[in-house]
Amino acid sequence: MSDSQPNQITVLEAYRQALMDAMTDDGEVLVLGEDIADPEEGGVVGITKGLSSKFGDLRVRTTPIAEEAIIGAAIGASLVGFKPVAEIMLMNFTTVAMDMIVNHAAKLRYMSGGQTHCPIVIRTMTGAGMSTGGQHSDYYEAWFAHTPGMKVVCASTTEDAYGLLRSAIDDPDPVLMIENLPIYWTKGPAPVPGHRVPLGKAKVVVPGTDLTIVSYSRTVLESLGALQALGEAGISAEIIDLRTIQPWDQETVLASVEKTGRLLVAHEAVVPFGAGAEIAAVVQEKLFGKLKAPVMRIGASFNPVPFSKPLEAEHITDAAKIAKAASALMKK
Amino acid sequence: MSDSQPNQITVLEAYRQALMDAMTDDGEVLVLGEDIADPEEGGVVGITKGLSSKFGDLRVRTTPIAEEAIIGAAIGASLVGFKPVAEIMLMNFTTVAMDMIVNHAAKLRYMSGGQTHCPIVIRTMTGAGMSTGGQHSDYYEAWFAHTPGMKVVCASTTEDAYGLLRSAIDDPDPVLMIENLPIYWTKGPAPVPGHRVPLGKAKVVVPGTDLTIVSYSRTVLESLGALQALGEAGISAEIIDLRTIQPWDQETVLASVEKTGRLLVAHEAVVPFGAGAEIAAVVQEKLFGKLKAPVMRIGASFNPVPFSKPLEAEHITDAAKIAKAASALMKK
Amino acid sequence: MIPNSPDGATQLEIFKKMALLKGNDERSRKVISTGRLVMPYYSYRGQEVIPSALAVNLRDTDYLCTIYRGIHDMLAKGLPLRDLWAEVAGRVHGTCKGKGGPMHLTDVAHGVMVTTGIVGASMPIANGLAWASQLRKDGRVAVATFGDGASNIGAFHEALNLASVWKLPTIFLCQNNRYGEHTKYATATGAAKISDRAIAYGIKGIHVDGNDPIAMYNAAREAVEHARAGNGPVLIEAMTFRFHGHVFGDASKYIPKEEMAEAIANDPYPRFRTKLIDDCIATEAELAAIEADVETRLDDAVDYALASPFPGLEEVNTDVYGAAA
Amino acid sequence: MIPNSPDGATQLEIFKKMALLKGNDERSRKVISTGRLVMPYYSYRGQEVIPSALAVNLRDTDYLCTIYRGIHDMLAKGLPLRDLWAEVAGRVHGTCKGKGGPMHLTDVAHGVMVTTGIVGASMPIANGLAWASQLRKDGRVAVATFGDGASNIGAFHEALNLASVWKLPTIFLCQNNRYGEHTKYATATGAAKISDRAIAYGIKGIHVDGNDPIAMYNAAREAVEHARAGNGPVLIEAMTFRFHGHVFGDASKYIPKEEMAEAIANDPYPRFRTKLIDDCIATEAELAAIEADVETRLDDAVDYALASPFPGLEEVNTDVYGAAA
Ligand SMILES: Cc1ncc(C[n+]2csc(CCOP(=O)(O)OP(=O)(O)O)c2C)c(N)n1
Ligand SMILES: Cc1ncc(C[n+]2csc(CCOP(=O)(O)OP(=O)(O)O)c2C)c(N)n1
Ligand SMILES: [Mg+2]
Ligand SMILES: [Mg+2]
Repeated sequence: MSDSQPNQITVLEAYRQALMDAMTDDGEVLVLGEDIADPEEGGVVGITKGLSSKFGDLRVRTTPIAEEAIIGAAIGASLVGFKPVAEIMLMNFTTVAMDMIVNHAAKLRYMSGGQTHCPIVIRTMTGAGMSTGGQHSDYYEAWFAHTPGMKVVCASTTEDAYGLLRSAIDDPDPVLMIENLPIYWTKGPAPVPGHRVPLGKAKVVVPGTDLTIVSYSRTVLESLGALQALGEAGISAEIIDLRTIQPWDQETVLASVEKTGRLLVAHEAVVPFGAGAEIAAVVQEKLFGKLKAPVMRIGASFNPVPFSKPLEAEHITDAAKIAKAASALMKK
Repeated sequence: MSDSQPNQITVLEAYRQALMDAMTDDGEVLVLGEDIADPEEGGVVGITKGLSSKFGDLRVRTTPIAEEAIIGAAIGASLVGFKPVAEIMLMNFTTVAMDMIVNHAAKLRYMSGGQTHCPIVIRTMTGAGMSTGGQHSDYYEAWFAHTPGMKVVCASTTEDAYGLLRSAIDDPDPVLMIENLPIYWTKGPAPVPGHRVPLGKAKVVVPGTDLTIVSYSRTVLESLGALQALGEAGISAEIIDLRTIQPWDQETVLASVEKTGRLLVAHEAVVPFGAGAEIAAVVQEKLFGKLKAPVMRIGASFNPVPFSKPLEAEHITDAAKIAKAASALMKK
Repeated sequence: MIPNSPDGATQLEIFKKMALLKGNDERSRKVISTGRLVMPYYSYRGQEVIPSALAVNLRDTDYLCTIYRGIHDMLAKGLPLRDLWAEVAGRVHGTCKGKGGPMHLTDVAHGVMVTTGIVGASMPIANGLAWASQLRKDGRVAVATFGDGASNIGAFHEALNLASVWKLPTIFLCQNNRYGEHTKYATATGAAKISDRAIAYGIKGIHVDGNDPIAMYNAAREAVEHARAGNGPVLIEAMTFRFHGHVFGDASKYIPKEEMAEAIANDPYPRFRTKLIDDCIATEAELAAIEADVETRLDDAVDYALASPFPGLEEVNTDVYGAAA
Repeated sequence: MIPNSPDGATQLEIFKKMALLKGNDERSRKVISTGRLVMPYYSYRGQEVIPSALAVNLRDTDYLCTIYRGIHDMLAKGLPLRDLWAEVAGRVHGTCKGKGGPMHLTDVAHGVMVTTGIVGASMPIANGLAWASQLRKDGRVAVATFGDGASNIGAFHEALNLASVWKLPTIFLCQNNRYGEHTKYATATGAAKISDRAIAYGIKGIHVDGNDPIAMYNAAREAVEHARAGNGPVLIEAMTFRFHGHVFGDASKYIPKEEMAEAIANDPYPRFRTKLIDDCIATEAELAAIEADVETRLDDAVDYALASPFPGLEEVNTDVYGAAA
């Protein structure tokens, strides 16, 4: 498929290309995770296909089903100069490795007074919409963004998938890269080899004047999907892809909201205590008196992800719900 | 010590009394955790002292150091009618059991369509100030409050320690009870046996007119400690102890802020993506246009807890910093 | 091991369950491939003997904690076909009102207490159910099923050790189908035999051919009697194979052709079927009737499921919390 | 086991380390009880033989991941006294600028890579260091020390299994002091011997009297040679005892008086000291001189630490992130 259109590749291929190029450019980049080597078909969705054949099975290593051991091995190797990219197949499985991530990867630089640090990348996929039910599609970005020492990134395009992963691998600190599963097979321009997208920089995807919609990961595409309905309602929305959740780009968001006076934060995670709360809290503080309406948030309904298709659809933050929330915000 | 003053007991004794009374009143209440039985001295700080001698070593059970096994055992027994109170010694160790708590305890009611549920209580202690460094004193309440199916409570007095724990044990859902270690030995009135403090209800500890300070756990005591300085500055602060973080008492908080027009949220956890963000996000929405100043937040500095005494003191949210932040908020 | 084999009636019971399981798996893959249903489906075809030979040793009141690849375990335990199908179809008449789906079935009436999609998680929870039996002295056992790959995760270790020191009536049933997703046993597992890991906990360990109904029956019986008698937990490693890859759609390219061919040539279902006839336990006609009956019940269950309504949208955020006391 | 015992010089080396460790522990408890320093302190008194006999088999470049009860491990590995004391005093001249403290010391120069306060966490991380050695073919080994109680947590299982299938040069050194906090070995641990758990991973397991310097030396040497030669990981269970409770202030009421008395009667330090004299490896005067030297160095280190400044308050939120590339 990737060659059906010239210079078009899938998001999945962009991640693979980033790993390929990073391993080629830097012999200290390592990849580990469940099923990721070629004898295991290069991962359950094939993102790491070809890596072990090209770089050898010491640098690209399939692991047992043992997330604590996976992150522990990544941490240890990173302490002495390697740059491991560890795959935790699904975000719900990061729960098994929380001690290694939160108590160790995120803290060793600080607790050692800067003697050591953990330049690891943790790649994990998630996202509702595949009928996988309650334990396979949660978004926990808010947990990790609340953890000093961690960085958290999400891509919604082929170029950001490539550029953010390259920057995450370059970064001297632990970076959690949250990949949305349902959009792996969407296509976009093939990234320029070596291209980097700086961490901490948001992107204004569509400029607008009436309100700002800040989102990330798949929800950016849903926000874009809301544009037509909003346009028909005569609403000009500025769409911002946050791209990095920790540290997030306050400058770009504040500049936009100062201009529009209205902000809707949209993400796939449930709303209460979610990442949207931090953005709302900062914006209401920094732009106090300058807002035309309260900062509003939209996210998945506050429950585990249901299996039943109609319920799953009702649960997800989709274009229609975003359009509705944005219109409601305009009336405030 | 507990009898040095009539009807005065420590917070630690209040928790113990709650467990004693709950186990006496209900044969299905169980207690498990590391070192908790009497041969192991009833816990590292003695909260469960006396329970196993009184109720037997099948109902009060010391476990191996295995937090996943501890929460798993609590979940399993709860599915068939028991009410296990599981102790995870320190909050940082909940990271080992996140899968059991988040993917299972919090979700089984939903995923089973209501056929089963998990009436468990997870007691855990934490809190900076004891020179225990980076892995023994974090506050993660925001993670669990972001998890549908979970409830989260914190007490700052002997009566709330007793009453909230009794209510948590009665509750049909998994409740995380976060206990502050440094205040275990502070004293207060002995709770009335059987007393319950309803989950989801905040308490106005001190009424005031100029601004509202919402906090919980040890930070309530720090907020009270700020009162004198504030009074001297002619500032009348209303102090609210949130007591339950999930679900939190919007009604009480909104009524107070509507009155004062100013809100400072103070907690021990780090600020970014912390529980204060949710409170700020809701208040700025519900009271848009009615606030005299932006909702402000104060919490620990954004770093792991340092060991060195002066740094630890600098890190913590104490009375002086709260007073300073409240005064600054009055000038906004 | 108890040498003698179960009587004819019991063997026929085991076969009946195997026929139900096999028929249900074939029907499931058919219904998915024809697009009538969309669900993540983890075929257990080839593993039917294990839960069938176990279940005839269990009571309805015994507890089961199983996994995403666990529909065979549940059906053998007694989960009704209609409830199963309505659930995997996401309908309101499903055991979980359609909220759980194929990876999260629960059926308290038949002791199916938890179905988890998290590798290893069935084990710590089963201990809690076993603890409940121990407290109530009701003689129930709790069975946790899991795979070979799951024996490498921390939860396995913590659960077996706790069961040992608490002397819990937990039966840890490892269905070793030689692969964990795309990864071979030896690539992931340091132990020569998973049953050897019982030594690490000072508990009883049993290694058995999980494709041999007689051997599996005896192993299960020995384990259940051991646990029920209060002698503590048992780890069973039952050797088997899965014929249709990890999840529906997986072409199993990581499995050598010969290995797959040899496994299918040793399909335990026809082998046991022939044995029952050879041993004059049942006639070809009787077995054919059993299989025909399974098809009839499956027709009914699938029609029932597809005719059953979806849950109302208001169900999306109910069953999150109960009503506080 | 290699039967022959180390030469006199090596035995004296081991004793020197033991003297340093014992002196440091006694000084630490003194400094805390006299209120000169406030810190959570996990005495290792009684466990000095293990790291001392190990360390003489290690190189500076070998890696160590240890735990809250690990100051003996670090000193034996080469952590300088002044850096240690400045750190536990929370001063800027400490190895971690005072930010880590007694539970989180790091000293890269001597291979002290991680000190964790989380039970079990030393093991998965040591694997990563061992992986680095394997990649660089630099012949380094990674040692993870931990206690008996830690052998029951999931991280132990995951780490030993990974080390086995990856054939890593990791040495898992369990210091079995019979108690985990207030809990007896048998209350928490299902295995007859923790070293038996090596069977669960198909790796080499060694059970040794960790209070016998000769036996411990041979066990450590065998393990280090095995791992360095690329033969994979080793699990050592070294039997020992802690004399002063779990943490400073713990009166050890959960330990039967006789058990404590017997353990102290068998204090390995005086035993080894006498042996060295009896075997004419050193004279009383020489050993006394070693011990006197330790006291002098401790006087110096404590004074240095207490004279060293606290970190500036601006340090509170530095070292959280590095400078992005
Ligand atoms: C903690 C966790 N990690 C990874 C996964 C993804 N996953 C699902 S099934 C599976 C393989 C399990 O293999 P095995 O235990 O042998 O069971 P089988 O599927 O072969 O029956 C993996 C890795 C998961 N569900 N949970
Ligand atoms: C995951 C985790 N759970 C609980 C604790 C609390 N804790 C600290 S030390 C300890 C006992 C450890 O015993 P053992 O492994 O035998 O080591 P020892 O202290 O005896 O040297 C416990 C339970 C912890 N630090 N980490
Ligand atoms: Mg398998
Ligand atoms: Mg110990």
